Amino acid sequence: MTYSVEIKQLDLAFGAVKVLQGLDLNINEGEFLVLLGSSGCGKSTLLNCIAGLLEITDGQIYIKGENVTWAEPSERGIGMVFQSYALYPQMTVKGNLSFGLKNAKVPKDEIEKRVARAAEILQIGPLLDRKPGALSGGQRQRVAIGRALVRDVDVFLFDEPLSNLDAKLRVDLRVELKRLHNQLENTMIYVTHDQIEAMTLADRIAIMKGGQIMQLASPDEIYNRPRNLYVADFIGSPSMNFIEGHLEGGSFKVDDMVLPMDGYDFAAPQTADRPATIGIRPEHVVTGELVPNAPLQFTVDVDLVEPMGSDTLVYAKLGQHPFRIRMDGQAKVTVGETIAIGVDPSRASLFDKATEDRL
Amino acid sequence: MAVTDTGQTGAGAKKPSPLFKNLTAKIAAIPMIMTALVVFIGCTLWTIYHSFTKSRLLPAPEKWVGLENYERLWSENRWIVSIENLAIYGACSLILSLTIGFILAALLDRKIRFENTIRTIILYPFALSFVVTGLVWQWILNPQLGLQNVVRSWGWETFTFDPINNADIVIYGILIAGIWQGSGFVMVLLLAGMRGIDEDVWKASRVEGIPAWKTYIFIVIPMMRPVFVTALVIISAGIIKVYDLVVAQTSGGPGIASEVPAKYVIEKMFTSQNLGLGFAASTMMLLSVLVVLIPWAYLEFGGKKNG
Amino acid sequence: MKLTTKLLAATAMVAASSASAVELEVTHWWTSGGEAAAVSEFAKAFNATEHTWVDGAIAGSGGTARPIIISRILGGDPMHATQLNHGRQAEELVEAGLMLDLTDVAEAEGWADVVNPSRLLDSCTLDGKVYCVPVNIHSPQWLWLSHAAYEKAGVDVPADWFEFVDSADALKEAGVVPLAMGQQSWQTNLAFGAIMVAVGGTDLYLDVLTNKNAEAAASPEMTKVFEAFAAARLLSEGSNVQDWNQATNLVITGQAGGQIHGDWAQGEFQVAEQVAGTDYTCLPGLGVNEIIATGGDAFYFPKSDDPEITAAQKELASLMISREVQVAFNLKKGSLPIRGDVDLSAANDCMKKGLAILAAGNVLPDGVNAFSADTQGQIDDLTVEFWNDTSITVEDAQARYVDIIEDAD
Amino acid sequence: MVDATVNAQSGPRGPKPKRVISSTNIIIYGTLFVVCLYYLLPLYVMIVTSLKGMPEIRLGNIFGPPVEVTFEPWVKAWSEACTGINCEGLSRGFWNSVWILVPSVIISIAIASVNGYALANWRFKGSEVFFTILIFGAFIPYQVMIYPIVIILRESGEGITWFLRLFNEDASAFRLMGSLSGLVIVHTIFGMPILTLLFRNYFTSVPEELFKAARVDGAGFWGIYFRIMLPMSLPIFVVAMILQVTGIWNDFLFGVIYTKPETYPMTVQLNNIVNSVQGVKEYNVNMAATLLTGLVPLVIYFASGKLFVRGIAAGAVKG
Repeated sequence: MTYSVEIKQLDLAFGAVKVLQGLDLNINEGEFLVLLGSSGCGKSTLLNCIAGLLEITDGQIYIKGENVTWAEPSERGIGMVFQSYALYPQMTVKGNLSFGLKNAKVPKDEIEKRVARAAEILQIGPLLDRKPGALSGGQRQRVAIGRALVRDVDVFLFDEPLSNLDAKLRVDLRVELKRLHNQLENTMIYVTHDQIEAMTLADRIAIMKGGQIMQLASPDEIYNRPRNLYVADFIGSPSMNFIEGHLEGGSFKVDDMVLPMDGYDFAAPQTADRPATIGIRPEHVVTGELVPNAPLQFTVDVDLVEPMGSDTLVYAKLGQHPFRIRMDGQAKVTVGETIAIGVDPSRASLFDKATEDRL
Repeated sequence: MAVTDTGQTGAGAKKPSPLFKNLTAKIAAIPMIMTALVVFIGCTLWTIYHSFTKSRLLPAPEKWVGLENYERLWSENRWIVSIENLAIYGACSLILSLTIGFILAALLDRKIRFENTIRTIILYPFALSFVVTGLVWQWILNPQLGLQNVVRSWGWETFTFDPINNADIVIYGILIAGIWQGSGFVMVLLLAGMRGIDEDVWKASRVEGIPAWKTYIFIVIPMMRPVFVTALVIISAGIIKVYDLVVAQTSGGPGIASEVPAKYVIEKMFTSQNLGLGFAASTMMLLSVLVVLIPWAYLEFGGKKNG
Repeated sequence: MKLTTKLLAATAMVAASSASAVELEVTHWWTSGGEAAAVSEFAKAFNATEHTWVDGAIAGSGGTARPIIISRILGGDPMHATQLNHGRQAEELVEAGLMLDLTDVAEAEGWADVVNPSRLLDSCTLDGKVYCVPVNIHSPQWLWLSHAAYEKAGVDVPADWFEFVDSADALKEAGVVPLAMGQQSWQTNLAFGAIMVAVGGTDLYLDVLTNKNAEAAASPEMTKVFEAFAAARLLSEGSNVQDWNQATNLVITGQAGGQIHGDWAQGEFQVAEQVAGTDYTCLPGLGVNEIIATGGDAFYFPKSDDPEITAAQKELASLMISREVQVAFNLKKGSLPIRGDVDLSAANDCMKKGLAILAAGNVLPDGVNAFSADTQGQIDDLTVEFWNDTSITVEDAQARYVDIIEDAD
Repeated sequence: MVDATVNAQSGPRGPKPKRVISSTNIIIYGTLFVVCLYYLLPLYVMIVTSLKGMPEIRLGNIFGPPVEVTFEPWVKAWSEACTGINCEGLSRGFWNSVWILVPSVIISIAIASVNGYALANWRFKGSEVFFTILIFGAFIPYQVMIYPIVIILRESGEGITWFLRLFNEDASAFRLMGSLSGLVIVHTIFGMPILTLLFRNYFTSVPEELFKAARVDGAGFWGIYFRIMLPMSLPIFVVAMILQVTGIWNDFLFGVIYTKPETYPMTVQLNNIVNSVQGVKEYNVNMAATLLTGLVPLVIYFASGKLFVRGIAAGAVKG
């Protein structure tokens, strides 16, 4: 199988500080891969390494099967879109789009053709003669995407391209990006700290922490079967409820409760007894009339209620353990009340307390 | 993994030699590197070395005499006078220009009208050369036709102010000119620092009913410490270099009453044809700069690493 | 005589045939009215050849000009000819091989026979080779007196330094500054030298300057010199001028009674169209002893690798020492010619006084030639500080003077 | 520091005086008025003195306006005043200053901007060390370096001559010492620390992503410099120009040491004209000459306004 981008044993260190360590990553042809993580996890750094904007300490990078480890950014067949758009302020939109092509000595009529095509795809035709200063944020980002587009490359790199936009525009452009990907079928590597963007756009998500990839999987897999405690905690809002206890004979024991984990898909068939942590997503808790159908049932004391319109977030106590529940927006809950809840163990996650890996 | 095999032949497979990394940038930086190494380090070391030799009209690196030039330097009255003048001029001009600069900045910061005009007026002397400044003040302070004469003609017959010919006060005449030229600049620096302070500080002090002058002294000035330090370093570096002003205004006179080290160096090197002594004197100047510079650099750069 | 003329013509012809017209840049610090008039005599004479004189006047005193001249010579951008005080100051330049050897011209023209006093040529000679052309004789020890000022004060014009000191009170009462003095340090040093000869006598002067005898510098005779110098500094209050010619101007206009200054002050009187004896009086040796020190200006010719320029330089050298140019130059400059064989009937009274002394051989070396620039600078500093700061006592000043002489070279 | 001065334009922060006429206001405006008088006085004195005849000056009041306005002193200062037997006035110095100024400004800014750009965007091993040395160099008293530079200029001059004669045996000697090109080099060297700092800080403030985008677009060291950075940096080039023009115009020390009388810059010639006197000091001519010398920086100052403020604040370390 030919990978679009292949990264082998990538090391990057600034002096004594190791930013990326022994990182391997294979990206498929036409794949939309999102690098997700909190700030400082190395996701942008990795992207810059792929682009050739940072010189790596060790390892190899292949793009389209060609070793580009030490090649100039412009020779790698990539296009890049930046968070701050990075449009050349003194050039017109057209100038911005054609700058790279001129550097590559592309013939004039070819430049015209490609610019026209990009302008059509991104609907920025009327803006071609304006300077970036006269554009709105959304228009600027479109131009920035266009700049990558005209290069006619195989791999697009996006470095948090939507972070500087306001919330509404962000959603619009997100949708457009997805459409663009469907249309172009290029490989896209997309860096973000926003999990909604990651979930909605990605074919696969790579969750990064401390310069390493924690989990590389489809959004669904990441959401439902997080490989470790970090990923489980990172994905999902409000985040997962965690309760520490023991796994004993296929049941999770906490305090004086015993929760039989019937239907839970263990990673290894025979899982030995050990201290463990159970994770339950607040939105996977059922209430009201659905409770009787749930395999496991509890009662919790309501501490605080946050109505959010579509949902209501309930902060409750399960025994001494804080427990968040996401209920329907219509649900009527009052502070101090005790309510019944139900949980399906097959939708929960179990982690080894020591290694924090999924059990 | 056939990919890997073909990949090895790619243009980017070979790591470039570190010497040729950023080669263009290195070539472009050659003037800077040469200036740093040859002029700033090389020339300085050359001068320091030759200050230990008996160089007269021509550099004589082979005639090593140890500290002889330094002994002679510190036994020379003219050098002592130069140092004293520099100390008086330096201390006064530091204190005065910082005080005047701060007061002016504070006044300008009080949302007054014509702020731009006033700032333009206060700052224009800074655009002028020291030679121009020195000559103008030489003329204004001229005892026969200048200020003294005018005040006397107003009826104050005994008024005496002659900082051109009176050896005791001549350095203050230069000080007046120096302050006139430089205080506007200090004001601009401090004003910039003042504007950098969060406006909420003022709101808070007003809510608490603290009078403006107290706010300035106990809150604003401590907050402006970095700006003051910068101003201090800049003024000090300028003071040590003071030369043209003295040459134009008094030529070091009357007698040797307004001599300064920078002038001493030039004259020993070129007029008295005693290069060794001139080098020794300039090395002392360098030393005095370092005395100011090193603590500052330590605070400025050493502090950042720790913080 | 005839021989010299022939030789001169011969050299000129050699020069003319070998060299096409070149421009020679000549630097000097003669910028006052009289000086400028004198230097233009050189320029005129040189321009009369096929060459051109490019004037590089440097304003200010030698103190300003010398560094510029020397740094240019050392910096590889020498002028073609330059004024320098001969003697110690140029020694190192000559030793470093930067100056043109003029021995062939000097021998061809027999400079050794015509230059009087011969010491002047000796100062130009190093290891038997001649490196400079002396152009005039400076005699610093003159007292210039304003008749107008004495008229105002209602006293007779004094005949010597001591009478001058006695007359000072009368001058002060009449609102006249008794002694004009420029602020530059070399001027106070000059006055100091003059008073030293007048008060201390020639033996003391020679002992200190020639032998660098520190004991003589510490002697009671020297104390007297310092006392006289201390008395003189009180007479100059109110003469707040920088340049010597401004001080001379105070004498010319009668604002000051007198000035101790070199014979070149003569040029200023001349420019102001004053007549010696009626408008002003000059007293060589301050009127005390009929003796003058003979320092002087000389021209050096920095080496050039262009043979045409070298030829033109030698031509200029021989021109400067030639009889006609010597007369024209020195009449304007107010200084004495360096050759004894010229006719100076056009000279005024003051110059004639000087010529007479010179002819009698009553000459002394000048500090400028006797001391290194470094020592000279130290004495400059000491005298100017002493002159301007009355809190310095005679004892202190003398002690410092002894230190300087001890280390002198 | 540049950033700090930008703040200077962001508006006053102090408490606002309440009423238009209050005792506080009277004190503030009164003080400022007196201060302005003090700062304006010398300019005023220069102007009125330069317009008076000598008899009027001897009589009278240095502060009094001219009874009879004459432009004679200006003419004399410009084209007749003497130093030595050259009586060409200041005009020669003016043109010398121009000939020193133009190449010095262009070369020093060109070199320093490339330095600053390399330091900000193309760091290499040791670049920060050289930069630190450069900044420290700004504080070294010139006196320490003056003499060795004489030697460097002489030797390089001889080196160039030797080189030229490899090709042409008759090539005339090339001189750096005492020539305009020598002084241009000196100004370039001593302008370098502050200008490099100025440009480095500016280029560092340019978003790094812009630089990255250009690299992805295939632009190299010079491509990015000329096509991206230069067009964006006009203001900082203007600031640097103001800084250099005033600085070089006002220079005295280098002018005295590294030139010869024919190539003296205006400041040196001014000092010579004023301090070398034939007979009586002509104060009116002196003041006209002084004003003429100060005119170029003054015009630049008044014309450039806030950019000048930025420039000097940035150039402060130059001292």
